[in-house]
Amino acid sequence: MTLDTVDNATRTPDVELPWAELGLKKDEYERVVEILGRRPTGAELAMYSVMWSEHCSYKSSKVHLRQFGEKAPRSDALLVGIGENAGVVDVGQGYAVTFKVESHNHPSYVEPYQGAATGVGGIVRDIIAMGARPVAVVDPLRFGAADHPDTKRVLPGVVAGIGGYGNCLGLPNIGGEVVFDACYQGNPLVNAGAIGVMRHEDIHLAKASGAGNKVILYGARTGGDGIGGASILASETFDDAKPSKRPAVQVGDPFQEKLLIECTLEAFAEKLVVGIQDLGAAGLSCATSELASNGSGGMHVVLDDVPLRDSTLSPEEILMSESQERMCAVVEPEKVERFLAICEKWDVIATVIGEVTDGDRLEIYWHGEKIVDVDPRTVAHDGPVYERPYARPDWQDALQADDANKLPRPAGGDQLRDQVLRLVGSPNQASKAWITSQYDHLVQGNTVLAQPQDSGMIRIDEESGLGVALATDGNGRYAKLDPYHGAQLALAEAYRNVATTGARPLAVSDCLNFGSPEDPAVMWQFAEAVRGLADACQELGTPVTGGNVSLYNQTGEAAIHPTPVVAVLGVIDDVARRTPVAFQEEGQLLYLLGDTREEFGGSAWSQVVHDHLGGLPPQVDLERERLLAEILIAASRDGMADSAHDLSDGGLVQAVTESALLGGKGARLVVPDGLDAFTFLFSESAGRALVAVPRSEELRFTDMCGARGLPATRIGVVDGREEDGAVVEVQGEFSLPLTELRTAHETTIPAVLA
Amino acid sequence: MARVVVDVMLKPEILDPQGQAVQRALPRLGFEGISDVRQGKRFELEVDGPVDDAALARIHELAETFLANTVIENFTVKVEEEK
Amino acid sequence: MARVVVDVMLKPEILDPQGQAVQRALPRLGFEGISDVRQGKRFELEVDGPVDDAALARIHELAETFLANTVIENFTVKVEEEK
Amino acid sequence: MTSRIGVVTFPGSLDDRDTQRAIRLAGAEPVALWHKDKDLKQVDAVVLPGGFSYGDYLRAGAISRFSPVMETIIAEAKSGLPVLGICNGFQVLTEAHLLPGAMLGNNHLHFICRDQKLRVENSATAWTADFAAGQEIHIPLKNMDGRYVADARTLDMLEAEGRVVFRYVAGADEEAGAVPGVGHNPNGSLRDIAGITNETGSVVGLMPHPEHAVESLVGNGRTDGLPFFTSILKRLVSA
Ligand SMILES: Nc1ncnc2c1ncn2[C@@H]1O[C@H](COP(=O)(O)OP(=O)(O)O)[C@@H](O)[C@H]1O
Ligand SMILES: [Mg+2]
Repeated sequence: MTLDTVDNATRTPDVELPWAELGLKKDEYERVVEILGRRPTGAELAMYSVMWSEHCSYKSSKVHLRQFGEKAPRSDALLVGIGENAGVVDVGQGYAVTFKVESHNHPSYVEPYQGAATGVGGIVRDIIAMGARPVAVVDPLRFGAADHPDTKRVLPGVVAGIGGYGNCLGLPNIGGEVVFDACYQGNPLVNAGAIGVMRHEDIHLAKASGAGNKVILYGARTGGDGIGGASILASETFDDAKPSKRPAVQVGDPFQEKLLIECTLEAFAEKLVVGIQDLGAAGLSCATSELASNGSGGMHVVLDDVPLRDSTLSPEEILMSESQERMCAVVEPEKVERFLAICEKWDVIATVIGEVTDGDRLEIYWHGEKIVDVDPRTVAHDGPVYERPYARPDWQDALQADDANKLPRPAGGDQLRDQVLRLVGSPNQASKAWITSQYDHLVQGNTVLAQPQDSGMIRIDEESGLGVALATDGNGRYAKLDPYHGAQLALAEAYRNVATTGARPLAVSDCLNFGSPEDPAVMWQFAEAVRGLADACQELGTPVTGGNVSLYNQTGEAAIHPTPVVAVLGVIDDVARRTPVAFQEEGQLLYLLGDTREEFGGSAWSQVVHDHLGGLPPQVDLERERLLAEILIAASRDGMADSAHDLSDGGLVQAVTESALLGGKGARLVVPDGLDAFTFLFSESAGRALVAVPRSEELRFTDMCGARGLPATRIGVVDGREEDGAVVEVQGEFSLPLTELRTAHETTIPAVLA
Repeated sequence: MARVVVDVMLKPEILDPQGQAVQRALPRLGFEGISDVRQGKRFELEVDGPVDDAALARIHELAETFLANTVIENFTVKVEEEK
Repeated sequence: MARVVVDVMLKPEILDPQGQAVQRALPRLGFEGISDVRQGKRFELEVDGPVDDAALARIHELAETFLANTVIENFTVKVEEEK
Repeated sequence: MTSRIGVVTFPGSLDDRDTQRAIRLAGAEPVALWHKDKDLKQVDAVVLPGGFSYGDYLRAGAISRFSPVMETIIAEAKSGLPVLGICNGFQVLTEAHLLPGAMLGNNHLHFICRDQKLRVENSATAWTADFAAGQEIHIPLKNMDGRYVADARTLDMLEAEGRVVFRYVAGADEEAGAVPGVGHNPNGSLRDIAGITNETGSVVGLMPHPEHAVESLVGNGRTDGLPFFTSILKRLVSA
């Protein structure tokens, strides 16, 4: 086998390379040739092909994502914005917080446990790469229909994988979502998010500066993981004797990652690191080209020094390997010894594989020969950008015209009662305790709120009580009906969830899960969702700090519902003031904040009772969301609300049920004037919350709402304890014992998965 | 009644964190000279009736579709001697 | 180099929920006629040098003190044929 | 000078910091111990914290048990050093044969994290003197391998000698079905055993996590776990 060196490539311009097999288009390959002024070497081709893939280059989405920057609201809180591993937000008292959500959808379908586990591993490395100690994870999930046999295969594995990895890392899982819908059959969505905390001065960026600084690869050895493409290069073009089948799925080693976290944080604490990058998709190709292109100089790498798990790997494969649990640090020469000592302390393998150079080239050597000589910017940043055609699908009008408000409604108390039970016991609305009890939400000892609260909340300073809150939301049904407003509703809901617990929303991350960008209808959904989200972030004053795009979530012609998942991060000055979901005390007054309209398009009710999806999603009023949030935060801060729950899918009755069951206390409700019982209970109008107000605070609370112009309607009272036979009663309509509600709400998921 | 054993091992190219952890612990325990450890699963199936080719074929299918995930694992099926 | 295999199984009197879960799933998958399933661990050790009696004795000790917990598990040690 | 209580950090320990915090809240001085050091830094007692040391690979606790620090701890424990093993620490103690029996995977095969009700069966150990015998407490439980097993003779012996320190009992949480399909015994432990002690009551191991029940704002929101740490503190101060 001849090594395809740079010299060789220059000498043999006519050698055919398998660019198509590596996923490059003809014009993309020609661009590479043009950039280099010669044909690429095999190693160069490997690098360009992975880095220019959809996954790494965002080539279909880039033109749209720009809006997040262009429309970014001015925010003093934003310390690091889009483009880094994760955004960083100032939360006061010298603390900064970084958070991000990513997808690991396809691998989780192929190998649910490992796919989901390595998803958690990847997002956590993004957080440590910013210099932060990870403090919590969240996991927004979507599966096919609850009763589909494949869901029984995928869901338990995904949940066990997320738990298996996160629990072992010692990261409390504080929230997420579980949604079932036939549209995700064959395309489950496994999104994982993480939050990290650091001091301002500890922020680290992925860049390699300072000629002579060493590039250190540390963590797991490099194996043949996830390099299906590169093996084509290795086997078919250059060496037929090699095993051509390399695994597409990686196995995670959470123990190794835990060591990686500890030794990275120790190196940060001793200020040993100039720049740092995690190795995720595209492995070393990505880490070296991004570090080099974000820094001021070039980089010289000796690939022979990479510790291998499999000695038969070719240089192309080493560059493309997606072996997990690896990081790359840039360290000044005099600090290398100390850095290596820390790695040794933690039993982490660390190797100097190169150094930062004066020039502006990324040069990679193998067996003493130069096999890569590129401008790293062309690899990392100058990937192709597509203006994919998009068009509002022709079925959109018909879908919206199929008005859910016209569906037959329950007549009388008995039917209402029956539909309430069906709703709260439906897979999407049922308790997810079977799932979330497999996650450690307590580890690190700072979890103030975790599932099933409206948002997770972590104390970050024991002295002052400073804390952060995080909620993730997304409603693919709303987004299918109207992607622009659906994305805004996802943001509004996460924003509301954060505020409901008493935290002030500060910033946004997102994970945009869509079908194929080559379908103009999907591309339209994507464009609309991004536009909607960017507009809404601008209006709410919460910048997007980063995110992730997952495309091609489709089987044949059938794409998933457009599913923008939005994470909102908030801050609370004193976590002792947080507001929980559970009813606390009997006799407290229940207030419904916001306006309730006849809005059933995309609702849980329309799905559960009529298996229907049509009409328009609830109206979006961001000004109202902001006002509601201010009221909820003030109520929490000033002790006016002992519990609060936002209203979202399932409407009021869902919120009352959850607050009642969590608190073990019943509620007596009265349908307010001007509303019918059905709309009161099931409407999904946005911008609403349920608040339990101590009687002594009622006047202060209603005065505040009145003065600010937020409708606040007294709808009932917390009444009775579960052990004494408490009920949820809607006066004049029906009464439901808590025990019956509990059975409906809590037995569904275990039964489905048994 | 006969016993059929299905051994499931991670494919050689797949990372085996458990086996690695075991191997790394060996020197500390005073065991040298073991250059690699892989850890897998062993299933012992008690089969009613004769283990003929048909039965073995079915167990093979069981291993392929359920006991192992062939994306990352290999397996072998063996009939164990009667005891 | 030779391969030594250590099989570790839970003692028969110890409940094996993993094996049971596999067994319970079998009818759903259309597999009848398997009356019991036990799940254990298989270790493949690559031994440098010859696998003589002394080496085997050491591996036996390794299994007894480390690879198996003899409070709950039994083990066997086998040399695998060279391939 | 107050008592010094060591908390060992193995690679993969997770609740070490939380345990140090609990020790501090109880008024003692936490001392970090490192698995590679044989030196116990003259501590008066040791806690082996929860977590996934060595990823729980092979068996939970099986690799940690051979660490240098454990060599000293095993020797010292045999001559009376008080040791508390929480969750993974309990697993290490059984693997090290400082406590009898073994820990296996939960019978439902899932990780479980929930608030757990326990009955204190023995309030005479070094770590439980501040409880009343028969007292019922709520302590968070979170583990994958929490199923305590031993042969019948060992179990009978433990019962006869009063060495079962904690038992799982039914609480509101599981009656309410928070983890459906799992009854009051969260992992299939024989005889509902949640924790045991050695012959002298100096070494105690349990699966639930008292260090996550020491503050009203976090953990399970209770302080039922504090007496573990005040018990040992009193014992050490009066000794
Ligand atoms: N996969 C999951 N992991 C962790 N928490 C989850 C998961 N799924 C749902 N939850 C939690 O359950 C609770 C209810 O979820 P959901 O109904 O989606 O909340 P909301 O409607 O308030 O956004 C929330 O606290 C949420 O964080
Ligand atoms: Mg909510």
